[in-house]
Amino acid sequence: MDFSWMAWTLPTALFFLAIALMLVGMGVWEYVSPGGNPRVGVLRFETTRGDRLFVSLLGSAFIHLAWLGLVGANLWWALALSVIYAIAVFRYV
Amino acid sequence: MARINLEHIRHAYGAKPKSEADYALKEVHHEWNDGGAYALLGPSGCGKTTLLNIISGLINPSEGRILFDGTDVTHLTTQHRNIAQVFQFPVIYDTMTVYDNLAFPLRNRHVPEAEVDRRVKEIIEMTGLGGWAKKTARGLTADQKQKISLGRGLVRSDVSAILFDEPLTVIDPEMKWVLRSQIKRLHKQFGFTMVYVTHDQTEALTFADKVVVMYDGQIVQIGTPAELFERPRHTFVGYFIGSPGMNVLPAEIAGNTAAVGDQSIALNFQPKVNAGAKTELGIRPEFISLGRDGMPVAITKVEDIGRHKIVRARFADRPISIIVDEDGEIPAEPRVTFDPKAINIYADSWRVGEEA
Amino acid sequence: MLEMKNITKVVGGETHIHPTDLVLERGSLNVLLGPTLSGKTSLMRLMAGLDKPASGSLHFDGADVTGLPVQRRSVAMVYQQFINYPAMTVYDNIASPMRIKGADNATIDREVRKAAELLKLTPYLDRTPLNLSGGQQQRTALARAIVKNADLVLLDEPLANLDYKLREELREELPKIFAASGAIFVYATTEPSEALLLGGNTASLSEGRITQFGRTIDVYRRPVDIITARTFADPPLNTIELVKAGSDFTLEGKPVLSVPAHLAAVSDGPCMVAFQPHHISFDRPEASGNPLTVKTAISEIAGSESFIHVGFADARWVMLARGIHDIEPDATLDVFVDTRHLMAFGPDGRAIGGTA
Amino acid sequence: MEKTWNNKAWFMVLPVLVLVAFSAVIPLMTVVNYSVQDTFGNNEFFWAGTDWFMDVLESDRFWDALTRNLIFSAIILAIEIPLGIVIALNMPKKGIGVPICLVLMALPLLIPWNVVGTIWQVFGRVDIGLLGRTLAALGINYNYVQNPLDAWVTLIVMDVWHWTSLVVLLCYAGLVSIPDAYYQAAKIDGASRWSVFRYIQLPKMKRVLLIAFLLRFMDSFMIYTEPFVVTGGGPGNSTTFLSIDLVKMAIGQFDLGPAAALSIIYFLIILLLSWIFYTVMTTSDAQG
Repeated sequence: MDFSWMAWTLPTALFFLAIALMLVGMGVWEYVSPGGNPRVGVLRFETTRGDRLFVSLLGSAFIHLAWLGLVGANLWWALALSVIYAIAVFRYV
Repeated sequence: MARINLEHIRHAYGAKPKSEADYALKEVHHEWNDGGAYALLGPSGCGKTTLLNIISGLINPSEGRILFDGTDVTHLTTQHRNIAQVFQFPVIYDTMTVYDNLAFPLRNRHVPEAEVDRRVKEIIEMTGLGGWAKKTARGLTADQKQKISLGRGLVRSDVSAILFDEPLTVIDPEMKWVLRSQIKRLHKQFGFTMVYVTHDQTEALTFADKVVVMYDGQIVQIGTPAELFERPRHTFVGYFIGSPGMNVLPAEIAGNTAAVGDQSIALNFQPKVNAGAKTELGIRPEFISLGRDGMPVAITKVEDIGRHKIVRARFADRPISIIVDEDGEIPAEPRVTFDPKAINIYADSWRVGEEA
Repeated sequence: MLEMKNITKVVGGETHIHPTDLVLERGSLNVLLGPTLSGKTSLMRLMAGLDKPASGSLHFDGADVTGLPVQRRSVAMVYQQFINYPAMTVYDNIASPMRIKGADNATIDREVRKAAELLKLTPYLDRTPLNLSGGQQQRTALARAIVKNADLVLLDEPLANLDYKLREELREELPKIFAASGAIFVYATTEPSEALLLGGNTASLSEGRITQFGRTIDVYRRPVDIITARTFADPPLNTIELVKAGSDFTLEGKPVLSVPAHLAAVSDGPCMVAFQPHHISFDRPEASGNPLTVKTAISEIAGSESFIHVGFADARWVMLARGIHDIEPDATLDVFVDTRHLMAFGPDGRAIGGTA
Repeated sequence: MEKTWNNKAWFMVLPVLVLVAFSAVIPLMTVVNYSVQDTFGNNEFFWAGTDWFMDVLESDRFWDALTRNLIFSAIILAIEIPLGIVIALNMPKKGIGVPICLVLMALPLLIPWNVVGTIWQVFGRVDIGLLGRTLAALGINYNYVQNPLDAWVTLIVMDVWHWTSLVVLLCYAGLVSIPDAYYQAAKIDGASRWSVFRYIQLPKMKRVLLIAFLLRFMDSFMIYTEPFVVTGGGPGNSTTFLSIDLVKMAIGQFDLGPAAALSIIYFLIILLLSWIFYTVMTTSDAQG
């Protein structure tokens, strides 16, 4: 099949590969310890680790957008900030 | 607090009642004493809730008048009748704290805040809700919620009457005991006129000074718990009150003996019975003694319910129930005797007295 | 035979059912007795397969059915609310589970009429449920569960929404229906008296644990711990903390009750002594000694008997006395406890000593 | 512990997964790919990095459209929620009025979006529309093609006409679930009409109001068809919302890169809103 119309680039391919790997990782995690480890965190409602991953990713997207809009094109700092944010989400939410 | 007069009240839900059967509530004419505790007892559909709603003003009776302390309130709205009501399912304002719930009826009537505080604190003390005053009412258990409903009635010192509409339906058995005796204690303490609707005979009998037994839209008997138990005016009262209910056996009355099947039972009075009436003998399971003397019975089943046994038997080819003590013996060739003082005679379902 | 092996249920990190083992025989009637939220419904849902246990397994006649969805199990359920198809007649309602199975019309007709006869619904077969009384509606739901001919029939407080007298009648009929079918019946209730009337086996529940399982009357007479004893008492169980010293139970060094023979082996020291409300009376029972002087709080008259709330030292007791006793509050009375039925519990709440 | 409840269930889900992959995932990937490149057609792509995102975020055009969206949603909510409550409170609770009211309320909801747009487009026209002619006859200078304010008013009135019913129906469902005993108790407690609303009706409607609020916010934030049909984003850019701007950019100007970047930003905003909606719904469910 021809996927050239999708105009793939290496960075976007890596990006989607990273997302796919995360999903596979979550699947393996779920298989090893099922149930999703639900708990009630700082947001005061029940979240599973899937919810926490989603909140991390969505939050990271907005962190990157905010960085682009307010600071500039160097996104490595935004990435670092996102990682810290994601760790915080997985710990406290 | 008030005396309640029900004057020739009738009610039909339809617009134009044609016959007696169209009335959900047939004629009621009674005076209820100031400070009395009344229970309206009967099966569902007997008109007890209709009567309660007429007293509270939620329904306007089709006919008749209702007086509080001699004042006609028939056309007054619920608000103006000054009554309190506790419903089957606890009604609480669940966004308010327990304290605000109790203060609500007073604040609506613009009572000064100092007085509100005094009254509410008193009620919180009385109902044992102390620890909850500042919390929202949402997280409470059913019995605590029902206490708030009750408290909202008691908080107003000027209510004419407190009405209860099957208030213990959603309460666990053990809490029922606690709540009921609490209501009763409050009644003794404050002397409110209380009207309590229920289908549960234990609740009715233990709560009320006077029980009003209703059946098919009419009041069949008003009496003290003891009267209802010992001298039911109607076979329905005998059946409805007591667990199991009264044994009602078809009987031929001749002078002062009653013949049930081939057994003849001596009565200690001579009933006044019109010719042609359907005559029956009523005796409660508690007043039949099972032993080695008396009339023969055939036992079909013994139910051990802990504090006593219910013996189901056939007597003169009719089913009867007998209550036997926890430690009571059941003989191999059982015979029964009826306590003569506890025998009632019924003609066309209504109790008959002695020949004049 | 239904076997629950080490079953638990956890919802959102909160344990609703603690590890439970339970074996129910075919043709048995099993009552789940416990207050609201004690886990009765949770346990039933696990048995039915509506919920998946967090751990443990469920076996039916030896086969593991833990993962089997409810549609493929042979289960019928009756709820507290009367659940029928409103647009169908009673006949079609009862016939519906058989139609789903694809039975032929002759079989359906035979089974429906049999069930209707058993539950006294024959005159109402052509009506729709909305035109029936609550008792008839619940009978229809019961009939539907019966014709389904399921191996497991679950009844979740089926009589809770019915009138007292209707409840009494259905309670009497139910054991007969159970006896006629070879299924396992499970019946949840909050009321001790209902468990006693139904007989069979009882599992008493408290906070998601089965505290005791056995023949109903045995659980009532010989509770293994104070929680079971309290669950199984209506009116509430009377308790008092006493110290056993030789042949007496003492309070602050003074003898209160003599130690009956069945508790003679209990070692000296503090324990919780308990007895049922009908084991305290005004009459001196054959076996017991000295009277206790109590202070009355309130008395409730229930026809043939009276509930008298009394205080002894710090304990609050209910006395169930034969006959009518209208006693003023704050009176002092001499009463006797029938020590032959005394129960004793250790500091951990477990029953100690033998039982009568 | 039993791992899977029923393994066959996974095969049932497979067609859905394939469908989602084709309808959502692959287009989304393509959009992401486009957003970081520049193209002049002929399938020639040049790496542009995050330039398009920077462009969009720094352009007034984007912020103006977003602001319009937010203002539009705010006005819609400020009108439809209170109006919906008031209508629901005044609807009959029993009798034959109930089905009549319910059907009348449901009618606008059954009309397709573009038809609603067309109806109002014609209705408001000054030359042949009933509304336009009537207003003109009353001496009111109304023309939604020329006057931005008139265009906004038309869009808002149209949305209110179309969607207030939804709020009404949701609120009504909340109101009829209140047992009679609550009203009776309030009467006995001497509560005023306002107290009944504040302490009984509003708490019982809280959940459905939340649903109504979030639904209307999301819907109005994503509005496209109606302004496209009625005003086409004009006059000027006065009713150019994000969705309309996106289409102008991608189809009108063929700026695929910036359009892709804008759609990702738009997508993220809507994803966030949906997540909030979903979370609020499920957690308030759990609290009963």
